[in-house]
Amino acid sequence: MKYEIIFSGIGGQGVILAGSLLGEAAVSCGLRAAQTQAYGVSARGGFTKTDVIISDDEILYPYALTPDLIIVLAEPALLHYLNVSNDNCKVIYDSSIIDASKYDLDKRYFGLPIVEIAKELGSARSANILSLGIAASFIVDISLEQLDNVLEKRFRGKILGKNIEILRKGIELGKSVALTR
Amino acid sequence: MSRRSKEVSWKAFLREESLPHQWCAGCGYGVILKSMLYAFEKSGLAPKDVVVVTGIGCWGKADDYLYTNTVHVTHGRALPIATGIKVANPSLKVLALMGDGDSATIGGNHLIHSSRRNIDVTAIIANNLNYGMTGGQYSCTTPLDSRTSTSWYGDPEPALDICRLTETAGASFVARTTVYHVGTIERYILMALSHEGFSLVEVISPCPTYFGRYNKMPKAPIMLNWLKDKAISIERAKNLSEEELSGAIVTGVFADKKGHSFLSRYNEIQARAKKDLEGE
Amino acid sequence: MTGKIGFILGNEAIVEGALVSGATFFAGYPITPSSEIAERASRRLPQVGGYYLQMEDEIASIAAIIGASIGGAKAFTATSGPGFSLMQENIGLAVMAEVPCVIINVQRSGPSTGLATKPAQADIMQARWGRHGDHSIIAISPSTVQECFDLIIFAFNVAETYRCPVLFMADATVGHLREGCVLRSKDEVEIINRKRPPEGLDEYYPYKADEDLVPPMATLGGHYLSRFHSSSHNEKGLPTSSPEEAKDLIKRLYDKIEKNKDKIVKYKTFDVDGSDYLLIAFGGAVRAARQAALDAKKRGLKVGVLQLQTVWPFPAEYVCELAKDKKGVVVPEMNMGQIIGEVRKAVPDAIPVVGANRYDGEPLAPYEIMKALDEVLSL
Amino acid sequence: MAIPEGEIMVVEGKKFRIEMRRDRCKGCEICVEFCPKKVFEADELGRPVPVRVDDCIGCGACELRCPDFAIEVKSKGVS
Repeated sequence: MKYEIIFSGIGGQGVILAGSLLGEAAVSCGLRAAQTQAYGVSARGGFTKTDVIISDDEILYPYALTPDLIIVLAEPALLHYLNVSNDNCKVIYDSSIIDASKYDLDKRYFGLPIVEIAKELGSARSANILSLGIAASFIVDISLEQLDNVLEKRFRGKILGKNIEILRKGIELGKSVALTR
Repeated sequence: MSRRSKEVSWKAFLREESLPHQWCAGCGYGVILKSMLYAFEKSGLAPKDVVVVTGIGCWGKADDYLYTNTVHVTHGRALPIATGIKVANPSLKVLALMGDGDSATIGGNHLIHSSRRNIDVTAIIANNLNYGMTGGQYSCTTPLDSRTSTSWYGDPEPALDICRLTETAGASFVARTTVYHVGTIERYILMALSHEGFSLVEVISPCPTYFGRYNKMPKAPIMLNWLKDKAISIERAKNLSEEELSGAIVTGVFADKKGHSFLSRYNEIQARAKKDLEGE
Repeated sequence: MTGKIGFILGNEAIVEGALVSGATFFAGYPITPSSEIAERASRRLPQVGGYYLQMEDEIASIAAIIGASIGGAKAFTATSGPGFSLMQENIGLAVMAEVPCVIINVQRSGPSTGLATKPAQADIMQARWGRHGDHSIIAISPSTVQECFDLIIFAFNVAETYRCPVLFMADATVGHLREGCVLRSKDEVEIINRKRPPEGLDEYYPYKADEDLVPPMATLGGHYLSRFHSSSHNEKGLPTSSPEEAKDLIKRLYDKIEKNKDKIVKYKTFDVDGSDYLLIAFGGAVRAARQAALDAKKRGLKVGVLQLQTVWPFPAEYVCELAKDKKGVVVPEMNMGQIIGEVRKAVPDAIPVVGANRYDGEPLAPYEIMKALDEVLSL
Repeated sequence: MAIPEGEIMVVEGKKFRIEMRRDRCKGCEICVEFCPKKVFEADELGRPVPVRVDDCIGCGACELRCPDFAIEVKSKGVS
């Protein structure tokens, strides 16, 4: 098995963190993972993306060539992924902050109000963790236990509790849109 | 005169077989070297405890005449090399010997930051007011309007005051004297050697071959008398106006502050880091 | 940390490997894409009684690690393109004064400030020839996070063995790559420390080499007085302008690396036996090369990969041996073609050698290597 | 007064003995200028000759100021 997942957005949204947490959870489950990132000069605001490759075999090329899933958290990022070559790719964009009506998107694209849901759950800044959950629902071999573990290593106290809740909501959301291959 | 009867004589630090040295007739560097050796003797240091780092320039040849550990390096970089040696092995007494070009011109940035860092190194700057080794070009300490081989019509650039610069930047011991005031060289170097933190002694030295010759002082005695006339003690200078001090060489101890050397501060950092590691 | 698997950046693995090597001193100046090395070093070194010094520039950084190594520490610095350029003069000092140290260059696109956050492999010739004067140099290049960890230990080992600077030529694709990495402990790896002179010598000559052409390095403050010199010097460490002594020194500095090449050169091969074509790559480009070889296999082509873990000294004899029965060679590099020149010099003239190059700041992709392979097929 | 090259020239005065290394002396005339008793005079090459050694008061100024490690002043009776 091999998955190629991209988290994208603008700097400051924590997309790179989401990617590294996913990779770390995969490695904890005995899988291989490679996570790369591309970012501009500004730490805040510019286009940012991370590629996460997860496989049960050695990962050679560490960048996504035929992504299976792209999560898009900001409009500048969507512009990068308007012409995805892989027919089976799913592109999930945040419909609460991106007005997709001006783009001619095919059925591979669908919107989920990611930031809005995160906000409802008490933390708009945890949109990345919600995204992590969505992506995790996609990969059957990553256990919830290991995902919780990586969150516990990264967060403390109230924020940890909130993020664990948001992670679960993300997984549920992901399942609801039937992402599993 | 026979000197003090200490355990290690100043001669133990001198590579006598390398004499006569390569400095020109009347160059003050032999005097500074000898004063440094006297200070070594008085300090009670043994040759193996001392590391002398030299850069490039006439004063950068000083390591050829020393029986200490010596490290001869690239132009301008004696201070960061000395910094590395001292941090890696704090039990050593580390000196950086630099000329005015080495220390303040090409190496000026390191001089500022070694002062700010207050690294536990002793800098002995022999300032002959020009680049002697390459034929008498102007350096950043050449007095304004002086004639040199690259300022035939006068140096258009004002001179940098090394002591005021380093004192402002945070060096905790700063002193200046001249080769004319020979006894104070040894005294200041000795003070610098026992100082914790960055210590700097600047010695203005005659270069009759170039600077002197180009500026109507072709012989060492003339240059020494010129240094004598130009020198004003820091105590006296306090009561003089900027105008009265123009062109003067202010001598004396500019800074002598205790505490907060780089190494003592870093010990604190290591203690905090170890606590952090235990807490993990 | 024994055998712990970390999911870490290549840059972080470099620091962990350096610590296992026994490094206790880092001096550097922050620069993208190497800064995570400085950041991690600043947190980890004081925990183990070591030192992190943030210097005023890269010139001071390389100077400080040379000083620290003279002072007895294992020392390293990390930088990227512009900083690497600034370090060249003092890398020459480390060569001449024979001071072991490790310089990491996480290569980015250039020239000048170029594309600060984007990868390249365009400093590999600068690594070989960046300094003035005749000399040999050792350069090592990792292609995975695990190799960042393992090869930095190797880098320290060869630096200590041969009393020389070692250039660790990573690139942004590897430095900013997160992967699983086994963080081996000190007991699980071979650690080499510099050779010390025996006690009881009448006089210690700091530059008198043993049979392996490497002079033992005395501990400052120990039994012997020592001298280090940037200018042409004799065995005593005193400056000399004698043509014989100058020639002997330059020759020895060169030979101690070139004549020990078989111990310094490290490489990996993938499916080279019985292959018709050969890809020769180093660093980040290896990943694309291996993927391309796999893709080519699906097309029925037999393609092997040679990964140069040690790029300098260049294993010309081995490259020739490996390539001589192939139908063609492709050299993928994230530059306009640098190592390809060495490959061309090494392989027989009849064998076509084609480059697969990318120099726009984007990582080289497998399909670009495939295109170059197609070009070889068409010849 | 002819002083040989390459060896230590010892000039005895009443109270002090001046030892000079002509192989090291470069003839800068600092000792000539700064001796308070004007013990030295420069020869035609500018090199010092202690012509008035009996006037020496043993202040050590010449030794201290000599850049060439070429002069030592010793008290007589002290070896």
